[in-house]
Amino acid sequence: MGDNLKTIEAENVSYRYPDGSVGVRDVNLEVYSGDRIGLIGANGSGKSTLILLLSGLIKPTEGRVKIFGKEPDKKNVEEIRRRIGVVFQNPDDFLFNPTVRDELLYVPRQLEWSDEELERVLKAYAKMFRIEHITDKPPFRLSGGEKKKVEIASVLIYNPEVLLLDEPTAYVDGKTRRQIMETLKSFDGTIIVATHELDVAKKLIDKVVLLNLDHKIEAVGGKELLHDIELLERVGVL
Amino acid sequence: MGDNLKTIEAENVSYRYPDGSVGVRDVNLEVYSGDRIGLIGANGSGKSTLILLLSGLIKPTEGRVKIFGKEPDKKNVEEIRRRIGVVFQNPDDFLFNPTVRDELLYVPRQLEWSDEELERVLKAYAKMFRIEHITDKPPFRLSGGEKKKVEIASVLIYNPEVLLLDEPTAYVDGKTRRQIMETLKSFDGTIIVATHELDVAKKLIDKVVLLNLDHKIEAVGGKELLHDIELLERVGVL
Amino acid sequence: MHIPDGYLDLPIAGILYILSLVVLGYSIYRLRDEKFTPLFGIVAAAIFAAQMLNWPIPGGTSAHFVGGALAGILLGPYAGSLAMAVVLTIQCLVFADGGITALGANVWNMAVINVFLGYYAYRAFERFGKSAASFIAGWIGITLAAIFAGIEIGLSTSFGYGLSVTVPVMGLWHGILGIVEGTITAGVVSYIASSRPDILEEKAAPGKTALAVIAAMIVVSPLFAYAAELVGYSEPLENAAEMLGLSENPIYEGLLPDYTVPGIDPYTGTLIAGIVGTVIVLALGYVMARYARTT
Amino acid sequence: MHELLERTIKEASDYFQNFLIHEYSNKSALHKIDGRVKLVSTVVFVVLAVSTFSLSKVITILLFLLVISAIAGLNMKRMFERIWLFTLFSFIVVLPLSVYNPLYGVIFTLRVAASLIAVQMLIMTTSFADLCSSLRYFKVPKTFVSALWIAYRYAILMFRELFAILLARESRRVAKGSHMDLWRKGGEAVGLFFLRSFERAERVQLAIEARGGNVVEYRGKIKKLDLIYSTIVGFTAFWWVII
Ligand SMILES: Nc1ncnc2c1ncn2[C@@H]1O[C@H](COP(=O)(O)OP(=O)(O)OP(=O)(O)O)[C@@H](O)[C@H]1O
Ligand SMILES: Nc1ncnc2c1ncn2[C@@H]1O[C@H](COP(=O)(O)OP(=O)(O)OP(=O)(O)O)[C@@H](O)[C@H]1O
Ligand SMILES: [Mg+2]
Ligand SMILES: [Mg+2]
Repeated sequence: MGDNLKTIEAENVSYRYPDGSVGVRDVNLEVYSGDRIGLIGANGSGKSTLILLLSGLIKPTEGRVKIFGKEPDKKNVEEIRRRIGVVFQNPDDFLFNPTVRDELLYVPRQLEWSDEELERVLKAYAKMFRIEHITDKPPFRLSGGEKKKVEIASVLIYNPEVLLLDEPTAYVDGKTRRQIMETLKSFDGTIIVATHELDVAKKLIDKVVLLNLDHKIEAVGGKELLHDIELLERVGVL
Repeated sequence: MGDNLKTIEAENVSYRYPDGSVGVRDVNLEVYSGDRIGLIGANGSGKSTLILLLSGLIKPTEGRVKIFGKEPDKKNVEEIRRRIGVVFQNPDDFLFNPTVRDELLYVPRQLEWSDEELERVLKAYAKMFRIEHITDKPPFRLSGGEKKKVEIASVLIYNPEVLLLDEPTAYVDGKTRRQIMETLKSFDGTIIVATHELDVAKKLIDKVVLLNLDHKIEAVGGKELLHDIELLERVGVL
Repeated sequence: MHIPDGYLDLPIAGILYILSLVVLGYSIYRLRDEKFTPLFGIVAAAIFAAQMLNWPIPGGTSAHFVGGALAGILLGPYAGSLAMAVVLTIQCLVFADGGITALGANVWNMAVINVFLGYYAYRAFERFGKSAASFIAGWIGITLAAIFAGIEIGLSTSFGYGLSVTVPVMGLWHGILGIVEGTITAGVVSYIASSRPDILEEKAAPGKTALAVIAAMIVVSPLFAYAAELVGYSEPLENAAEMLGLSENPIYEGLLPDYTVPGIDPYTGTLIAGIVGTVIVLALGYVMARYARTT
Repeated sequence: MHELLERTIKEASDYFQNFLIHEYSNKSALHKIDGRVKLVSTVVFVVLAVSTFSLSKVITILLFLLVISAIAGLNMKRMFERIWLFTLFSFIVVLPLSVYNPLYGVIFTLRVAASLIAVQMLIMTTSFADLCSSLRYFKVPKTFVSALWIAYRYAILMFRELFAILLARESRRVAKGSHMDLWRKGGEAVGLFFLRSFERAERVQLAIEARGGNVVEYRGKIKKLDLIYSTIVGFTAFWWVII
């Protein structure tokens, strides 16, 4: 594949949190446009950290991350934000607007969509995630799963090219899970998803990045890795 | 069964949040000692609210909840807390101690267990949940799944008679999930668990309380309810 | 220490608005390229929360933790004064704590005097240890801010007490409360120094000229307030009304010819005017409420 | 004592977190009026209220404000709940003077009450986001408005965190603690709370950045309803002048 199709590239990336804990260690990864990658690993292996690194929201303490061929800086940050959507693991860290409506329209308003357009997408996504009845509530007054739904909806709504999803199906009910899976399957951009639900992963992805308890990449491969019980047990996933 | 075996009893319980949103409506429920109840319902149906009500942590706005035969009040509140363990849906709402060690030992210290005893249980539970390496970290600096593990461990550690668990298996990896399931299966008290993972529920419970989108109880019954696809679809669970 | 609406004469309130805007404007100018850190938000939020505990003091306004010095120490004088100004604005617009017309004065006392003074007191005494320095900063900041608040309300004729009451009352109470303020300031600063020392790194200080100007403004602000009081001694709106000759020749005489009917005294006239006005407002309000329902 | 303290803080944090988010179960006519119009009207009302000591003018403004609020459908009981404290407080503050000059005490207190009502009419009907965008419209610098926005958001976050912590403590309080604990652990708990909120705020900041940073801008036009309201405000000012 040509270099121009590389969406995100991590070179020898390590990240240490301010208190000295290691988030990830020595990660090398190339993400090509159209990839559907599953980040799999035990608790604390570094999936969420890696998602934040790949989105350019935090800077590696060692190595570098290139997004769309460039290291993120002040000049291209807006473009990156427009093209990459990130769903955080914990919706409480993510939702900050006064109402669900404002939450959903946060990015579309910045993109200066017309009022009719705003109304239209708001309606469509609220309907899709069955949150019409709570659009006037403040997000922190919602149930756990409602928060997650709002979070996912407010990223999908502006249709980014690359989706970085951290546990998109945790806390949500079966019906919503099916809805999310369908939406993601018909999404035609790049997807990187961190999840513990292997059946979700199996349905969605075509490439697996397996992190081990040393915060390093243990293996990269196709879906068949998810059937390698011995390997999965070794890294603490099963 | 005799009245003396009723662990928790809800009579016409409704709860409205301060902003006027309905949490649950008209709930009547009897929990007997040794029951294993699954609270099943779509997002926003009221499972978490019901858990808080049944634990006596919030007071119903209508109706009443009796725990161990009495309405919770100042005199018996410590005893109730001692005998009922609550795992919150969101571990961030649960963890407040300076370190994981303090978190785990929060209740045992209040119970004035001996120092050796404290060391012993700390070690045992840290090992069981594979969190030995993080016992000195502040809980708010953990990964999502690590938080959930610490949360569950700090409730199990003091061995309450009744466990109220809100989504105990969300965010945790496969290995931990197995560990949790085993521990809960061999637990010999009363369990009430709210979950979206029907396979978890099927393995663990013997009674189902199904909440609908009107925040009312739609059905109470045995495990077979979880196979009633038509019913589950109607309440938005599938 | 928040001055509510109705305590200050408008000219004084006005002059303090201008003074505050100058300093705040300069702070914002200095901060123009900087991003707000979460620290800014959390310090502002924490001070906001801590200020909610307050109690009234007769002869003055109210007493509570202010936190201006703390904001100055943690954020530097510019971001610190902005944080305090923001807190005061939220309190005014969300809790009705501190008046809208008095906002300028409140910003002047708590976001300028308290922050800049607290910050420099801290810097000046830092070599004696962080705790001691922040205690002094907290104490002196709140006490002086309170004295200035006392001067402002004391000069105002709307507020029945004179300077001889307001200044000692405000100064004394806050001098005592300042001990608590100082202790808390010292406690927070030393906790942060031990757990996240990076937060306490040297903050950009104003240039010498800017500092001298701000200091001079603080010193002469009571004179400005005094001058403003002299100029606009009686109330401007009433002046305007008088100038238009309205008071001597009320318009409602024309609107309400009945008023001139002999035998009805001025009080009854006013009463009738009040009733008529209320009826008109009622009618207009009714139209509004009806119309609102249709939209 | 320490339990009482904890309970009080818990109730307070719950109260503030609810208070800060303006929720409108029943919307009044004033809710529909443009934030900018309401902001200007509030200033007009307050200035009218505090720039006179004429009893008839003060009563006029007070009466008009009450009439407008009531007919617009504001919850008058809640309004009263929100203003009585500061009103009483002002009354107490000037009480020593009122002994010699009762009329002064009455007028002073009524002026304060009228200003408080005027401000409450704004607060009870306008969301904070609306206020911010109105301030932007009046050319208040962006830096200041973003700072307002951030402080407000984090204040909610902190009260929420505080409430969660206290509920969690309650869920595991199995013995009555000692008073000494409060002093030994109290300071540490406050510091920890600060740190935890701060790090949470850092993560929320990432979320804000992930979606393009801070924005507070105004959109929306003045509607006919706003003109009707402006007329009412204008009329109030007019009557205040002539009475
Ligand atoms: N703090 C709150 N303030 C106001 N309303 C709330 C609050 N928490 C929850 N609610 C509302 O109460 C209802 C029940 O919420 P609850 O959290 O009990 O649902 P749940 O069944 O646990 O959902 P989930 O599966 O998403 O966790 C929902 O409609 C929700 O929007
Ligand atoms: N804010 C933080 N400060 C310090 N260390 C942290 C912080 N967040 C995470 N860590 C540590 O970094 C490591 C990686 O955490 P990360 O959240 O990336 O794991 P994860 O793979 O997403 O786990 P999970 O499946 O539980 O979500 C863990 O060891 C964790 O303890
Ligand atoms: Mg994670
Ligand atoms: Mg829930």
